[in-house]
Amino acid sequence: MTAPAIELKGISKAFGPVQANKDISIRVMPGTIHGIIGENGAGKSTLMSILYGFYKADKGEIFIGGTKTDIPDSQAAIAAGIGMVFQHFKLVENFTVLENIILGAEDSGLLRPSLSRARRELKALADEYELNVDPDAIVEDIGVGMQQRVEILKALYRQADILILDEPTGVLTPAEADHLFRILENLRREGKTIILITHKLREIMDITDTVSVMRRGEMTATVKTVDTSPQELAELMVGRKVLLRVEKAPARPGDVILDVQNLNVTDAKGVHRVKGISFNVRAGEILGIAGVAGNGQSELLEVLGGYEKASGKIIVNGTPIDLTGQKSDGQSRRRRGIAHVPEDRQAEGLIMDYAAWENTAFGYHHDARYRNGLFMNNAAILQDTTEKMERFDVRPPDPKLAAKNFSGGNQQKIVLAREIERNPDLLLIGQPTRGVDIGAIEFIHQQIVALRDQGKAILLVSVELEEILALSDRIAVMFDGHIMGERDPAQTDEKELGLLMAGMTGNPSQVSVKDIEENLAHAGTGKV
Amino acid sequence: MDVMPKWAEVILVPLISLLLAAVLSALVILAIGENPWDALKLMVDGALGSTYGWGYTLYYATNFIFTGLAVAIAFHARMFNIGGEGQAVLGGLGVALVCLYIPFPHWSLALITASVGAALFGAAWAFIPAILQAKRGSHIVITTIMFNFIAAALLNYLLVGALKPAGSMEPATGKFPETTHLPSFQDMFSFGEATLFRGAPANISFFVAIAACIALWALIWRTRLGYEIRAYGHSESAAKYAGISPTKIIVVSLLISGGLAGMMAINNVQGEAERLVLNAVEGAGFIGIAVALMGRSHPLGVFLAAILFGFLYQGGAELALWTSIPRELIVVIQALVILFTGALDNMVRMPLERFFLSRRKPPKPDAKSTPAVGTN
Amino acid sequence: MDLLTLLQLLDSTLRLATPLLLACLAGLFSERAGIFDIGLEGKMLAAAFLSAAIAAVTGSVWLGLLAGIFASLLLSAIHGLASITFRGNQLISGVAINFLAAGLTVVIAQSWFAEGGRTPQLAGAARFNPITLPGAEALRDVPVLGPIYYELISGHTIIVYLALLIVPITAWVLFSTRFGLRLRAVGENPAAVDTAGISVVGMRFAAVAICGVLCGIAGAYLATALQAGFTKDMSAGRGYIALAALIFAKWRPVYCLWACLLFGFLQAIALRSDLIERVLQFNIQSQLLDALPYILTVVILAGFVGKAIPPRAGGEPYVKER
Amino acid sequence: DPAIVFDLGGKFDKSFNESAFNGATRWAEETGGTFAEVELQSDAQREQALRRFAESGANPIVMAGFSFATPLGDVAGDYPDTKFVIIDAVVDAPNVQSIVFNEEQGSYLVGMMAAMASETGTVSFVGGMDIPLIRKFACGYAQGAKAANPDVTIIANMTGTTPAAWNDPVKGTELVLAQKSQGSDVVFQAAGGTGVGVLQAAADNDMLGIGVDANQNYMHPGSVLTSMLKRVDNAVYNSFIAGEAVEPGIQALGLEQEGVGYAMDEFNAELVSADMQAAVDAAAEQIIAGDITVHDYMSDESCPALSF
Ligand SMILES: Nc1ncnc2c1ncn2[C@@H]1O[C@H](COP(=O)(O)OP(=O)(O)OP(=O)(O)O)[C@@H](O)[C@H]1O
Ligand SMILES: Nc1ncnc2c1ncn2[C@@H]1O[C@H](COP(=O)(O)OP(=O)(O)OP(=O)(O)O)[C@@H](O)[C@H]1O
Ligand SMILES: [Mg+2]
Ligand SMILES: [Mg+2]
Repeated sequence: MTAPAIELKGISKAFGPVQANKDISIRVMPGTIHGIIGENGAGKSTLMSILYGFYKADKGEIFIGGTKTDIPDSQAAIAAGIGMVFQHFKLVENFTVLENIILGAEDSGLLRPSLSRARRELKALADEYELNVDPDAIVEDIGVGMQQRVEILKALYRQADILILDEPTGVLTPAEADHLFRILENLRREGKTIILITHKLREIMDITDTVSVMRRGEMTATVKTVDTSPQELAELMVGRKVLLRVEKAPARPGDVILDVQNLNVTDAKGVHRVKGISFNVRAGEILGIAGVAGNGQSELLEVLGGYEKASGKIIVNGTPIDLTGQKSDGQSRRRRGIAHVPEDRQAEGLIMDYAAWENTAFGYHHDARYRNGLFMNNAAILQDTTEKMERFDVRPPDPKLAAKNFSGGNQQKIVLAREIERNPDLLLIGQPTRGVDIGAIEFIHQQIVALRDQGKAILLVSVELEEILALSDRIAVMFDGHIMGERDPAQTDEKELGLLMAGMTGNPSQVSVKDIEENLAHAGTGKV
Repeated sequence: MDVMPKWAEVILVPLISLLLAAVLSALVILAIGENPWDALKLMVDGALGSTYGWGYTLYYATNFIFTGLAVAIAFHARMFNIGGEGQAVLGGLGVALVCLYIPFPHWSLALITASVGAALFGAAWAFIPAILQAKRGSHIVITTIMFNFIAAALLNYLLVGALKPAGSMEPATGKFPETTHLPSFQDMFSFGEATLFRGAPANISFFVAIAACIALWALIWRTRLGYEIRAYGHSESAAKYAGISPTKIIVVSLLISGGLAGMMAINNVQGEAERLVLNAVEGAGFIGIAVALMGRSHPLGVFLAAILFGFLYQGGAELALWTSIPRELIVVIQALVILFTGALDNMVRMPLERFFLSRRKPPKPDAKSTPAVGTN
Repeated sequence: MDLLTLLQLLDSTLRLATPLLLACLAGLFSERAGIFDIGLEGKMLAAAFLSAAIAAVTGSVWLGLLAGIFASLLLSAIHGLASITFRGNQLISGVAINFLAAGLTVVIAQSWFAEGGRTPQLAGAARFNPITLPGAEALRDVPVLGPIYYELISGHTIIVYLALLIVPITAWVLFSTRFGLRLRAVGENPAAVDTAGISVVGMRFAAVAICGVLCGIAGAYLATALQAGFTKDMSAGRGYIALAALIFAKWRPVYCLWACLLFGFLQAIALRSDLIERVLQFNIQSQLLDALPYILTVVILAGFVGKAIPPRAGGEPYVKER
Repeated sequence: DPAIVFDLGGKFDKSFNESAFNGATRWAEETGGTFAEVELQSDAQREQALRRFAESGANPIVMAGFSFATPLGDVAGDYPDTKFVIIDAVVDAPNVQSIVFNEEQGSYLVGMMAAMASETGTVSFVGGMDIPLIRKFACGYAQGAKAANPDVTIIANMTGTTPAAWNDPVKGTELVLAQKSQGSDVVFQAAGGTGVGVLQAAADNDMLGIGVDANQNYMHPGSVLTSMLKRVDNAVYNSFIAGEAVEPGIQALGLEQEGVGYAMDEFNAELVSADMQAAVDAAAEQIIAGDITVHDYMSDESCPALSF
């Protein structure tokens, strides 16, 4: 029997008080694709970063090709033939592709010979694996999909036999993801070993040979993919039976609450992010906005939330709002009945060092009921928080605990409680369930639907197509700052939406990956 | 979860850092051939052994309270105002103009007006760096350093020119009129025969400084503005989301900061020198950094740290007077305090965190977690 | 203004620009690697002191130079420890280093030499003396070029030529070598460097050490070439001006040269207010001239003269695990 | 015991303060007495130092430098039983003796020597901080130079306008180089610590320097033409000798009282010819006799021989 390409034994790792990995063991046979699946925060990235020498494990052993190998740093991992594409790319943004490729793998003290060799090899690799990139492009000028290619090429250039990909499809359109999977299959055929981290069950089922499931820092199971089902994997991930569908009645749309006309947004760097879009949201309906991250959805939310400037027209409840940033800001939007659950609760929705009660007033601290002349009415806020925490089942129900000490799901509940309880006319909600376990997802989805049923207008932005499909009453797809089209969720599918996400309309079967690639590269979508 | 209990973070870390600074300072004294213990005794005696010593200690402390608060409020907005020096210089200018050109019937009016003048001038000097930071992203640290130099040049220009009385050899304004002179501790606390604080420069500004501590505490922890400043300091992106204007916070917090730094001038310019001289600030703007760092940006902490530095200053002056230890030793101590409490605090914190982590009880079994299902 | 006066002015510019240039390039290495350094001033000062002290004691300026570099390296090590190892605040560390140098130099000088915080005057081999370049005397009388060669180009101390030489070397190291690539990368995205199998800590310490060496030379130049001994606070804000020049130069080596020459020129002209008056027919306040580098820096920082974008990871400690 | 407070340059500044220090040590050596001393490190310490000494019972308290005028004015009244001696400034109080020097007279003499020693016909002056006292030096120097050579060109520069100008040798050096490029070959400095750089630069550039306050001829033998002596040492010595009995009031020390003069010793013997010395000595006698009056800049803030 051949030795496993990788064997981890008893790996444990704590970040301060957080036990990210607990006594994890895993074996991956050469020439296979091994999936690792788990909730956000389960410890997948941590485990792989340990294998790649980025973090040092507190305990445990690593065997590569059957021999015990010490991997104190990434240098050692590279020497052992391991390459890793991180969830958040590790590229020097203002270097060229070529410079990024050779960084750390230079041949000699002088750059010139390394660069010319790398240029030659890059061409060979590109041809072999259909991984075309312009070697002289500056990394920050190319799209995320391209950047991911650079990361893969970096690993291949270092002659990796073992390739780790951490959630590679999060930034890709479905078609791009398909292309990536074809490349991975090619690599497997050549005998390379691949570890694929994802939390998308479908991807696991499609491509992996074996799959490991992680939950709360522990490895709960490793099974052959053919022997399992999505339902079973989901249960292993969460630890109990889960409902994968949202129950909801048909929408009864009312008046137009939000009317956006010819909206344009240019970001601080001068990049045109939102390009003349128009849409509306009615009372009692959920408009879902789908799209690959970085296609202008975030900017759209920021403008609606009142913290970016824009041009065009936004009409709420029949009255236009000022977009120049002069007369209207986040505060006045709130007074106009717009509530906003931001995409990133840790960076935006909460002050992590503030206690829960302080966070409950966040954004509403000028409200009359939280105010006491110049001062804040802390007693009133505390009281309010206690009630909200109870209604939303926030655990632990301690209003004086700092936000950073709540788990991801509970943090999101604090934000939701604050925004929903405002009884807004319009709720903006971005990535409502990112980093939240399935139990909490159910709860959050129910709250959103309940709000809709109270006749509120809801604008939902999510990169999770499943979530969009499950919640929305109408779906708009954004690509490169445009709205590619609107679809009725009952009459569309992921394939069609995926194509729109890549900026294309038409018959899915006639579009080639090459076209999609070109389109995306052209869009230069930038941010992850 | 917080690794360390709050008291450890707030008290233990700065205290150990301070201790390290003290040990190193003692080594320096030893290295130049003096006895650190004797030096300490001399310092304690000179700074705290008499009302005269206290009069100096509290005088210096008053300066440092103002500049320490100035740095602290900026720290709350995550701004590093190292321009306290220049702002205090300008504050002095404000005080001088008020005292020289407005006839006052009584010192109390002079104090109020001069405080406003000092705060306005100090704030004005912070305004340009603030607005450049807010609107154009120019790094506040660099611009405030530059403004320190520019302030020095400006004051120099005025004191050898327009503000210098004819025939005077010094670059200084003339004496302020009698009615602007503030009551010193000697005036305030001498009863009958007993003359306390004789000749010491501590004056009523000390109480203004205490009032400033209390006001700043209320501002930071009780008002909506303070809430916004702290929120911005913790997370700029979150502040933007909440509709808190970064421009407003940066500008307002630095105006307050500059104003506080400027207000130091009521102590040293109006209270002590009673005229404006070059270099009246004597580095107090920089001491403010050490004071704010040690005081963990809390007004009470700033107050205590300022007293400590007042002691170091007065004790150091006594050392310099009576031994061959140069006064620069104080600068060394100041540097070590900044180094250990500001830049090297992780050196203290990391082992402490490990200590507290190891002493923690094992976590209660998580209610949500269920036993692992099937391993291979 | 006649040629000779102009040459004298430029000559003085070159002398005064040299410490700025060395410190500026020192800052360049450090900041390109992501370590902001407002402690240039302190390092220069410490180096000035120890170089003068050792030169005075041994009579050898070269030993002095080594000692100066050593002193500066010591402070660099503290800065590295604080900002790299213990991930402290780089600005605060820099401030502390400046104070440490300002205090310690005087304390030690006083206890060592008892001359009021000064070192003894240096003479002869304890100083860097001007070198006359070959042919300078002979060519002296050739019109125009002769005086330029004799007055301006020849007759500086070796450090001046060294500083000028370090400019192209820096550019070459930064942009044409492996070390330079990694150094720039670590200032832009240390995680990229780390995952490429290069030690971030190692690279940053290397950069900080180079910074120390260059600051050491700058300080030694102050005390043993420009001056003949150490005096209290003799760096006189040059570290900050170098920092300003670095921003002005947008962290590029050749621009650093021009920026430092400009600031050196401003310093030189501030010494010759008579010339300004003669040429411009009106008087400029000397205080304004003194403040000009600082005002210029603010204007540049405000982005009115092209935006200066610092290395992206600059000022941030590289934190892998919270 | 008597006490002395030195100004910011410190007692080893090789000029003013050092001269004062020498006077005090001479007294200590001769009488076997002891004295308290302090070197100031900041402006704020002035008053503190005076009070500390007064409180500790020192008497008299001598302070070297005009910057003490204002603090002494504040302090003197609080300690009526203590005698204070201030050098270089006048403070009007019943327990204060003010000692001033006729620097213009000494400067006149070295100005003559400079003009006679110059081969280029251009001589120069580097002052420290631009204050009337230093202009007084420059003015006397210019008058002397003009007297020895009516065609002489005189260049005068001040280092700065703040106390920092007393301690800026770099600038001193650059000023000398600038003056050299304008033809000067003899430079007189009255610039405190800056002067160290001035003399150094003169020596480095084949010029002659002229020292100030103390005898600085030894600093660069063969390159320092002479030094304008200002006998601060004598002033301190005499005050210490007088002890508690120093007389309040103003004392002006000129050539006649040997308060000022020029220095001759083995270090400059070869630089000063017998003719030069004779001419200078003759001028000195005439000044003492009142045949020559040297204009004092501070009397009317103007100078007949030099425009600033
Ligand atoms: N550098 C770090 N410092 C401190 N804690 C960390 C660090 N990285 C991760 N953690 C914590 O460790 C736990 C596991 O994180 P990890 O990134 O491995 O999860 P993951 O399974 O990859 O999740 P995701 O699906 O969100 O990528 C989380 O609680 C996280 O907050
Ligand atoms: N970066 C971090 N630093 C400190 N503590 C953290 C960090 N990340 C997570 N934690 C702590 O770890 C615990 C688990 O956090 P995590 O977000 O992984 O929870 P979770 O298991 O995903 O729960 P939920 O289902 O509610 O999202 C929380 O109690 C939190 O306090
Ligand atoms: Mg992950
Ligand atoms: Mg979670």
